[in-house]
Amino acid sequence: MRRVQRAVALALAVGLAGCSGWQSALDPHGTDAARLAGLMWFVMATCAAVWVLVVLTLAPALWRRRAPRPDPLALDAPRERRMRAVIAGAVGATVVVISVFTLTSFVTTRGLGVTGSDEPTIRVRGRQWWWEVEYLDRDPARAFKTANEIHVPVGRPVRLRLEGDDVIHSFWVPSLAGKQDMIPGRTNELVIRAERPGLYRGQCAEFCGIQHAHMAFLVVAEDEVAYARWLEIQRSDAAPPSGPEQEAGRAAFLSRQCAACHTVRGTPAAGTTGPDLTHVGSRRTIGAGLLDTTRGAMAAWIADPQTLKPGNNMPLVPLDADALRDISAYLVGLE
Amino acid sequence: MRDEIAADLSTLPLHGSGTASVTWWGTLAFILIEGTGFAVGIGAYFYLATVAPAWPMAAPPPDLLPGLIFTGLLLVSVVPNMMVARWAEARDLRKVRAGMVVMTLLGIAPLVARVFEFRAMNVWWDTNAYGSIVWMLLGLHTTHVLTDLADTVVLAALMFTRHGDDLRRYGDVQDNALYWNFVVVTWLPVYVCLYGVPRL
Amino acid sequence: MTQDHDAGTRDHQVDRTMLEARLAKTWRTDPGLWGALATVDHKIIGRRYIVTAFVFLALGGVLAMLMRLQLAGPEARIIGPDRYNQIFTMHGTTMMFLFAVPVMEAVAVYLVPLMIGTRNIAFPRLNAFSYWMFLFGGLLLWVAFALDMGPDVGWFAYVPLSGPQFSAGKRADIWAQMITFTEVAALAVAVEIVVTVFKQRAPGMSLDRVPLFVWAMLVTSFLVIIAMPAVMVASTMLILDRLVGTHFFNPAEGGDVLLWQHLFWFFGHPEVYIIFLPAVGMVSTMVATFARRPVFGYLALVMAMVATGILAFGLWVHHMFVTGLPRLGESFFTASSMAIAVPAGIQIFCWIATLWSGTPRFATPLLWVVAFIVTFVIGGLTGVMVASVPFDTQVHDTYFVVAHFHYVLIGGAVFPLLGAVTYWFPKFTGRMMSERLGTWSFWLIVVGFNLTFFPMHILGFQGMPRRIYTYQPDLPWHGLNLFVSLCAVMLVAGFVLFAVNVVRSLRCGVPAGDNPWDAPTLEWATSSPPPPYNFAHIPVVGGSNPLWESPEKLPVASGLCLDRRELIVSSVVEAQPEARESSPQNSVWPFFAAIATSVMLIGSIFTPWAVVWGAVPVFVTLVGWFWPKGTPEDAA
Amino acid sequence: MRRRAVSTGFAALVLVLAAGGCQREERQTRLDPPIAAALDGVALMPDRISGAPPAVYVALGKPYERNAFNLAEGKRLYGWFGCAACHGEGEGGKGPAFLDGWWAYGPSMVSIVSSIRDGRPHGMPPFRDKMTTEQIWQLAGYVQTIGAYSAKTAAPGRSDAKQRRPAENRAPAALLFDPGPTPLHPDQGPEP
Repeated sequence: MRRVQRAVALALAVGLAGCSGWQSALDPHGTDAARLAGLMWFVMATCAAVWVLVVLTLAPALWRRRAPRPDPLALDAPRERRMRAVIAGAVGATVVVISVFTLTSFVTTRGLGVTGSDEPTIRVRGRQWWWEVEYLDRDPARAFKTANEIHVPVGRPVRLRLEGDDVIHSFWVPSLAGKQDMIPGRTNELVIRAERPGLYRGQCAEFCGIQHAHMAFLVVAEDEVAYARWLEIQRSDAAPPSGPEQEAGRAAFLSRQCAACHTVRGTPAAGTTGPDLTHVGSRRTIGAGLLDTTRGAMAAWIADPQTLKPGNNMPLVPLDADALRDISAYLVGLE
Repeated sequence: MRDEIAADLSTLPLHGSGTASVTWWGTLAFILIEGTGFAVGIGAYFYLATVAPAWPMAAPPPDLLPGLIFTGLLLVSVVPNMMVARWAEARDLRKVRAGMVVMTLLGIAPLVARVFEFRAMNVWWDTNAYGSIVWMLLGLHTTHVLTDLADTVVLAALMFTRHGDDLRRYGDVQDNALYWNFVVVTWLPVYVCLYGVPRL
Repeated sequence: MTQDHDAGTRDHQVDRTMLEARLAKTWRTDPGLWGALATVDHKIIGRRYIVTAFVFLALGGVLAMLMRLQLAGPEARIIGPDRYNQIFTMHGTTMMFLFAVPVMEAVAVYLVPLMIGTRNIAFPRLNAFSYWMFLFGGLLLWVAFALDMGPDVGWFAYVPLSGPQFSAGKRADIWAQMITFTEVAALAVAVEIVVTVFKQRAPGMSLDRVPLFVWAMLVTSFLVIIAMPAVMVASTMLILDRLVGTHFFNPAEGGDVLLWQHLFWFFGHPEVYIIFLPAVGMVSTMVATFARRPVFGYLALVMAMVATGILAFGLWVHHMFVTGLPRLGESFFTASSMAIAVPAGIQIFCWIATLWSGTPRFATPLLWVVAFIVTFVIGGLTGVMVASVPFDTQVHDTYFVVAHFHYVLIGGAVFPLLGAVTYWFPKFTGRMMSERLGTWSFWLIVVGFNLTFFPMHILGFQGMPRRIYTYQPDLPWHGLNLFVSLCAVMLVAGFVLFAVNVVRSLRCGVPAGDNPWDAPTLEWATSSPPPPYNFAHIPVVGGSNPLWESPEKLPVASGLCLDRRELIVSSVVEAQPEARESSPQNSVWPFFAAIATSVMLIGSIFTPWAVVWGAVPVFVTLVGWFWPKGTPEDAA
Repeated sequence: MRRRAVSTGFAALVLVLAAGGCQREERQTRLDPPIAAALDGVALMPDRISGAPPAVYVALGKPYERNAFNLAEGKRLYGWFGCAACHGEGEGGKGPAFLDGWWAYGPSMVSIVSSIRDGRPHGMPPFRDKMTTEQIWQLAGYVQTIGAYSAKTAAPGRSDAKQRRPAENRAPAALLFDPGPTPLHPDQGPEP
């Protein structure tokens, strides 16, 4: 019996070997995710064993040899009694299994989201179809906004204040923690703690409209030094353009429709409808995880956002080739 | 397979009355459905009241008079209602006819009070969530008064035709009376919600 | 009051041929369009209901294949996001509201009166009305979809996405009003079944002799009665929010978006058991027939179904574990959700015990039962997994859940349903289905199903969320997605083969005879297909397995009138005969009433005043429906 | 056969009911740049009050007045571009009201588009450089809806926000607006 169980567990493990990746619940790199993965493996192994037991009982029930029974109503009383006892035992075993599951899941839940006292607090607002990220600070002047990329220090809990701006979204980075909904009119909290430096992908898990599929973000876990440096850079205003191309890009950005929706701190652009672009060049992706931040991708995105991500809120702004080149150069340069 | 006569049912009545009537059971089943609907509505009322910081939201509590009149009329109507049911059981056509006319009038009268009740809520359905749930509960109950009134009117008309003096009609009258009692009984918790809870 | 009709001809006064001719005339359905619209025969309506539901299954299946086509590769552009969202919404809505629930009720509409030995369902005109409402609701949804105004907010239509601000136009209203149509239809059937089972059982069929499928439908009907009002209240609130500006779900004016989820899942979770319990009843019936012994643990099975029905109302929050509700409350719902494993376990154990101690005969229906047990146990166990709060936070709204509920709904309900169709096909049509084609389609479907849906568990662990119209190439999902899409073709091939089998067997299947499987329940005591009056004489029941207890002769009751539609009303517990009640004549008014109601409901999507002017024709048609026509059926 | 006859009849009924619905519900997320350019060619009369809409707008079936999705988008733009700062929720403020159904430059789409795009005297700034042509048309369609005397079926419902006036799909503007004892807006209108 045990050998069979082990074989099944092994088969499952092989089947799930593909589960590693930067967005996988079974490839944990966060404290909570690791606890969850432990629970999941335990529950799945037990359930697999139960299933095998059921099938192993069913098979002989179907195929064992037996004497013919001409009268369907003739029942063997002692055997009926025996079966009743076996079933009572099986029901008892079921009760034990689900009690153990209930207890373990209760204990696991209590161990989730353990925090210290001075962890950084980040407000994440789900918006159709991107993530507004605001690093809060006791000194409001030191707070800043960014989008679609969250940097966290390794080994330290980080408190996320989750809010829904328009419809319900769900914040989920499988490698770090379980998901939590972002609900308009309510605030939810989630504490994450990355155990290893790395890039972890997250994605909206609650259907939120036409571009639910393209609403991803990255969590960048880095050591304290890198994290502190990143914070300083993000707090600062946008770098001035270097070179004539970027200079022209900035001018075009400010005079065209872009500035009505986007903020670039240190310039007159102060729109809040779209993501803050002050340091967009330092982010790894654009369009909420849609494309890598390269000049080409940036130009493609600006030239035709409705083909790349149909239905998103960025309009197709008619730009001539020069303006397109200049603006994308400018934006990619905003590191 | 051959049929073998094992019982003779020729002496059974041609129609079952009371609990032997399928329409009585059907009425009961619909009462269960609609009772659940009311329970869900009242549940939603308390849910919204719990979520809200203040209840009622930005509105004075409802005025009492029209609601009192409505409730009084409903409670009064229970007496003739029960009498009609009893007369129907006794198959007293003359009294049932008179009773159905009275019940028709007693169905219309509370509706008049109900019109003023909507006004007395001191809130519109689109003012806030409190107004919405209040209007919905009132509307839900009004629908029930209306449907039962329609049923009463048609039955009253039937009682004056050649179809009136019939065991089935008497059964219908009793079922209708049962349903009206249900309409009265469901009003009581709704009444407590609408008028009592905002004054707590 | 008159006793005139009592003087009419009685069944013991004529010979068999005359008896059958007279009954056939009394219970007939007129030929032609008018007759078809006016019929109240539960078998004709049940057949229509089943066929229509399977048409919706096919349509929903086409949508599923379109989704699999789009998801076969990353960033595919075969279907745009707007259409895709409509498609997955339509798929879920069609499968749940237009296939799964109606088809189970439809089978019951056909079988319950036969299984309990009566001549028609209670409230047969309501039954006709119910079918038309169901059909019109389905047409509303699908015509809207064809016009590019199909709902695109998911079958769960969460606010605020489905609310007035984020869902422009009438798409969400059509979804919400389709709910009203199908719920009216479902509630009507539930009432009929409850009353039929309580009051129309054959003399002697006390509650402990009621066939298990009938018990299952009784519990299911109570679930429908208590669960469906919640979703009707919710969808009404949604329409009001969208049309007349109420604030039920507007947090800025004191509403709450989670109210929707509570109301929806208070209905939505019992909905699963509304689909599953009838399947349980089918399995219990088929297990007994093909193991050739009475099912083991009759009382335990009944209690398990009742317990499932009660527990079903204490689980809804497990759909809301990640909404940020208090942890302690969530733990309670973990416990109650896990507890449902106990009645489910009891049922599985009893079926295995029945097979163990019986003599299994491997006809196609039994194959389906075996596949059901093997597959459903997987779905049940993954259900236990998602009942655990911490586990659920990782798999909620991922493909793991997609896999889970397809295992429960297809493995747990569609497999038994296909078995049931094969099993009762001879009763419905008089012909057997082909065993050869049946076995082929069985293997194609079972293997295709598992290959299609098992990998979705893994996709869920790999972080693939539900309801996405595409995914990016750098995610490790495309291999499995392509595999799943290819295997889905196999699954579809199985279903197509099943349909071919049905059509072929209809035309040239082997004639079945009354009781081809040597089954014990009453529906096999009459001819195949049954005559309009079901039984020439109402049977008298002396045990739980009447046809096994007395294989040669059927004890029956005599003394019923032949010139009016007459059946027996009996007491609730003991089934003592109480009256020879009449059953209503054919009438076209239910059809008119359904049209009037549809006009009112569809009108109210566009203006609230439709409720006012639309009520007038509804009232008129209802008066036409209930006004006595002076037929013998009015006699009392 | 019989069922087919019935369902065809019903389908026909629904088709008739939904005849306008088809177009009203379509969601065009990407407007081809040439069409956008053509839409930009609004020909105003010399008094800048009225004029002819571009031929392409009529050929498209006036989507910005009839299409529910465009109207809803217009409503979002109304919020995003700060229209409420001057016009309130339609009741007016620094800028004129829309709810009263009284239009200083006439109620035609052409006028409204032109007002938004090019601005007007007395403080209405041009949005030519802030919004795209498609957005301007969407917003204009919505603004026209605010003051409509009979609510369009395609008009948006209420927002998930504090309610200041009944939603656009409800009662006509005239009923919702109380002009008071003074005559209507003598101060508004084109330059004399």
